[in-house]
Amino acid sequence: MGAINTHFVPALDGVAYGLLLFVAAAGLTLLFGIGGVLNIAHGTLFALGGYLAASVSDGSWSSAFLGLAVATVGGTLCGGLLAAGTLPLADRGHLPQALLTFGLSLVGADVLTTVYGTDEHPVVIPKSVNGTVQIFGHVYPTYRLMFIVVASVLALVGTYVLGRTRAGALLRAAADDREMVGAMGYAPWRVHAALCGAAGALAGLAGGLGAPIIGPGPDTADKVLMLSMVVIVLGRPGSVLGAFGAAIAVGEIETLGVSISSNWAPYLLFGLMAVALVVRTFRGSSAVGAGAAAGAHA
Amino acid sequence: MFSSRVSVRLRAAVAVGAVTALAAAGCSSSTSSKSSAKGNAPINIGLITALTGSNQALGPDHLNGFQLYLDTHNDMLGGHKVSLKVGDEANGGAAAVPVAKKMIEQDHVLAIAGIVATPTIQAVVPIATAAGVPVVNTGGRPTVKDVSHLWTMSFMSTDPGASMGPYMAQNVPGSVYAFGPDYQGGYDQLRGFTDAYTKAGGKLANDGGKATFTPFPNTTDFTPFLSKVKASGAKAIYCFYTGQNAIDFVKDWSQSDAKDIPLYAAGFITEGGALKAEGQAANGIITTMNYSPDISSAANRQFVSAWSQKYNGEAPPATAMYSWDAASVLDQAIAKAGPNPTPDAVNSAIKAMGQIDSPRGTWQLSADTHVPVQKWYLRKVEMDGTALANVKIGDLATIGS
Amino acid sequence: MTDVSSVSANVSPGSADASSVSANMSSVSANMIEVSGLTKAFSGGTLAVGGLDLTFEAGRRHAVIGPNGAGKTTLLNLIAGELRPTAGRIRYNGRDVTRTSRVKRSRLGIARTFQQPTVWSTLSVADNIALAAWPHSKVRGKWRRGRYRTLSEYCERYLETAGITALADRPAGALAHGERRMLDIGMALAAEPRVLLLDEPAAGLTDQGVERLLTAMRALPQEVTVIVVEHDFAFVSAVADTVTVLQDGKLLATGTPTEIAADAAVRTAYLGESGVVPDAVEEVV
Amino acid sequence: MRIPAVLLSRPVRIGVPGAALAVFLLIAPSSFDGYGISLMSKALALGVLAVSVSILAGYSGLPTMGQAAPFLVGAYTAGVMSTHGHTVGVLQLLCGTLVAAVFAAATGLVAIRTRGVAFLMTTLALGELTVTAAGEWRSLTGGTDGMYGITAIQPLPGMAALSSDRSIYWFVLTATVVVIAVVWWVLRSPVGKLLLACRDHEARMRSAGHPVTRYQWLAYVAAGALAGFGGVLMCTVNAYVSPDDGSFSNSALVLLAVVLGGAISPLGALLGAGLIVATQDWLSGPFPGHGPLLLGLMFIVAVYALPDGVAGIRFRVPKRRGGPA
Repeated sequence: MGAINTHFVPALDGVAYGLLLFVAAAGLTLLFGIGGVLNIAHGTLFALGGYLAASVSDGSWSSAFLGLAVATVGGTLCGGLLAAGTLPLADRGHLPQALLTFGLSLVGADVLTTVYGTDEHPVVIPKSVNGTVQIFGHVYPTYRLMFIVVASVLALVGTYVLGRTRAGALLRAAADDREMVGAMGYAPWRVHAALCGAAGALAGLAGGLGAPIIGPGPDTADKVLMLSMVVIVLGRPGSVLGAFGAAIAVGEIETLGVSISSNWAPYLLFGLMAVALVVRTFRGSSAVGAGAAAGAHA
Repeated sequence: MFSSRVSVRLRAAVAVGAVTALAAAGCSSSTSSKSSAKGNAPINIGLITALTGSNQALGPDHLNGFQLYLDTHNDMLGGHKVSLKVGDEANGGAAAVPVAKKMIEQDHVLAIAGIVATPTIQAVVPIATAAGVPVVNTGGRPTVKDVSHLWTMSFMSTDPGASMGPYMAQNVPGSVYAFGPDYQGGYDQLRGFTDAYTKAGGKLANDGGKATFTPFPNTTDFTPFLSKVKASGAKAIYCFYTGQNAIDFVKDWSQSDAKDIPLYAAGFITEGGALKAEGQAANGIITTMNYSPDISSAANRQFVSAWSQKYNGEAPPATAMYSWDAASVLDQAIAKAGPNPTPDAVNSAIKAMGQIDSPRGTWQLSADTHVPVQKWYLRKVEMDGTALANVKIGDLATIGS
Repeated sequence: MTDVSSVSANVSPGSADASSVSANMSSVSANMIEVSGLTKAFSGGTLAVGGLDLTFEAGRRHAVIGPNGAGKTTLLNLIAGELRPTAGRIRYNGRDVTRTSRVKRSRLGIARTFQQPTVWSTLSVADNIALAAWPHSKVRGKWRRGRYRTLSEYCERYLETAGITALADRPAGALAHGERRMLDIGMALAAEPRVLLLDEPAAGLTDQGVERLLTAMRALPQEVTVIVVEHDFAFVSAVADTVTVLQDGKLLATGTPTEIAADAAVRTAYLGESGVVPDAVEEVV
Repeated sequence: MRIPAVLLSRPVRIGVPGAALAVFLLIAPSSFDGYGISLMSKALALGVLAVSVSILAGYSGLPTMGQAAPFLVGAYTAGVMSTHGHTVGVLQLLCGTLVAAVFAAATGLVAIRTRGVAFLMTTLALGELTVTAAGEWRSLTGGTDGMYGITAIQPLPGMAALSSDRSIYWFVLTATVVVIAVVWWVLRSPVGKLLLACRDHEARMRSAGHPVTRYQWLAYVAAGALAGFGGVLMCTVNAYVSPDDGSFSNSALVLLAVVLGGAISPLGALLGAGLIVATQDWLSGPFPGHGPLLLGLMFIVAVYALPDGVAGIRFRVPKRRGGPA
């Protein structure tokens, strides 16, 4: 009972943090898993969303929604820019695109600090969700609780769109065989642009939603990118459910794991990630016989 | 194998690019090496600060404080026009080595000011010392082997904790939970606190009686660390955090089980931009600092009014004041170093300097450690007019040796 | 991708009683490859090979035919060790190799070619052959330049056999499809295998190429066991002395080419009413 | 643009840039000041690291994001030796290389099991763990403040200590030339063909009977040893080591240097590293704080302007395989 009591808040917080990571990583996994673009500038888009949301927030609900809208639109526009930049590289594999987006992230970071300075920008969220609530005798931030709900809804919507709608089916088809989508009468550049735009929108929205937790500052882009990469690699690129599971796992490692073994806190994330990757490769290789393509895509 | 046509062009392009770039570096170095101080000729001063990387939130204040002094003194130090050479230490450490070498070898600076991160001090000071160039340091100060050319304007990393320890041992009715980031500066800060605190009879509430160190820079969520505080029965928290960590820690603390447990900290947790970002969450935090903008002295009024004039009426952070003092110390030292100041002469002049009149009050450099012997103040975050401010509520000890 | 319209050319009507030909034909030669209860199910539930019992005798030329999805390539992959079976055993020369890695199996003397000829594209044709021979050559210290040269010189015979001597210095990535096919075969020969697995070797070859392939196969030492998966029945008739027909991962019939061509069950299942293989959709690699 | 055939012959292709580089490396120090020379030394040390990445990413098809880890191990080995009075440069190079090789041999057992993006992320994780361990193991490494004021080395026993940037440069240059020559010689031997073949088609190598995993592990160990060599040089140049030397950004920048240099060219990797140092440390001098911006612009230009430099690295992603065939 004592242990449960001590670790209750970290465990709950792990869910909130995991969902934040899921929302943050969603755009990256979509673009990488389906579009084949490893977007190193993803964290920059997240930070941009955060800055935009912060700049219009004044504590009213209308400004909060306006902030989310502005963040999403900003993310979408940058996604479009990304689409234009990566389209000529579509036939050249992943590395040129990663290199380009790495360059863009460096340029983007410079632009953001030039515009917004090096201070973290606080987001003023509506009073009714700014406080704390009591859960089983523990104090917990209201916003994070609300975030759990909102992010769960987003996850469900995402799973539905990708799994049950025509657009989702098209995207999944694009992941398997891009030529086939072309054969179905959709210009590849339109699919690519739509993917980049959607990924940018997701990143911007995530930045706006997450800003009260991971406030937009000079470190935000790098941190979000690193954590999102961990999430999508552990969750297998392109898999919504996988990303969801991985995000919750990483969230719990960063909270519950830290709470249980704080001495090992600095090693937890990357240690477990390395173990998970290797174990999975072992399992994958025995199941598929280490075929020509490395690892199977479940 | 090596038979792609484009790779020929590529190879050639890269080769030509690299060669021209480096050759140009050589040319520019040979031209700029002519500059030397003659009469009241302009002098070069280097300033190293974090403009990118994990400390960039702290960097600009170091630059702005120094620049403000120059702005208000006709861009002159010791009667010479100053050309300020700014360099970026990035994440600190090895990245600053070429920056320092450039300042010394190419710009022939009289002194190097600034330096945010302690690894940068360890990397740069040996180089500067070998070249005889004084380093007037405005960030945290670790233990250094050879301090002959290192002059610290801020404090020894252990000082803030050492000033707060005895006070908390006396005034907190029970044990204290201590936090810090797991880098050397964090260890030093917390060591200063725990040594002084336990010596004064206090007891840490942490597991195992040792301060808790959070991974830096990767900790964004302090909730799991804070969840242990209440159960430990601590009556107060003491911590040292700066920049983004400070903001996250304060926000998480204010929304956790521990929110009713008073938060004491080294002053950086509510300095400048951090306080703005924390907002109401920071209200009531008690900090120790060797500066408060509401100190009433002529020097401070001049500094505060110059700062708030330039920066939309804001109160200056302590870091900017250290940098202002660095400029002021250099101003006096260069003036004493004669019409043709050399780095060595400037270093000797700093060494011979007595009492320094500063916005924080008068202080002087310790002969042993070259760190200020100065008074520490107890401050509390309160509403001051329309905005939150670090208001001085008392004096702590004078520290330094 | 392969057009197999020529398949039926040589199928001659034969006697109708061949359907009873069993897999356990009596023979003087040892069983080189023996699979029992071999099963391979892919994720998604497809049963590619289902409980196969087969014997490939030493020194014989076996052909495995069957409609698409019959499990032919999967069978080769299982024998070569590219895939692990879901159930069943594989014996090679009396030794159980079910769990032996493909590297080890290759070293034991099982070599193969691929449906899509795979080569090391940045290396020259000669280097491709030499590297294929490398693990099987007795030359020591091949990582040294001189020894490697010795190996390369020895390997010139395989360039010759495959008819690609003129291309020796070309990067393998620059070869045309047919040339690449011959290189793939040359690489398999260079391993000097005891069992040679050929996955549709004639696909995409010109008539001249097929001729070259036939010559190469006839030139193989008699003791080498060959298992060839092929659509082209003309080719099968020309090289194989035993033909095994698979359907839906199961054994349909085994016999001589003539017997198989005459088999009614085979004709319905595989050759179709018109005698043309329904091969509109090619399997994906 | 057509290039005359004579310019494409092998001696010209390798020889001209090589000769230009050699001439530059030999005569430049006489016109440079200490700063310029130390930048060149830094570029050489980083260049050795880049060559080690080129062995993995270019030759072996293993794009690594954690090669700064063995680099860091080498640098710390040199630092620890210096603080214990072992200041013979050649000895430090040997020990640093050896310790980094042992380190790579151990981490390689883990990393080499994965491929493509998983390899990238595993090496990244191993790199981050190494950096964390370097920061935490304070008794040996001095923690996050690093090891500082490292004593100047003497190249060989009995020789004078290297006291100037210039003498350090000649030591670093000599060491680099020797080690790059060895790497070049090995990669041009049949060993290089083995690695390239594994990169081209790993499955075919296995089918042909080559123990690919062992080759790649050996390549990983060799690359680790080489990175450690570079780390010792970096320690000599900076007289300072801290965990930040092993940071993710160092690994990433070096991978990009290799991409710029054309993936499977040691010379190109060296030049790529030179270009990065020139951009980051020298070109950004007049624009403090905008080094990353300049690097970013360089990468963007490089992607479009140097397509083949980029294409040399295989970057495989797990992809759904076809059903039963």
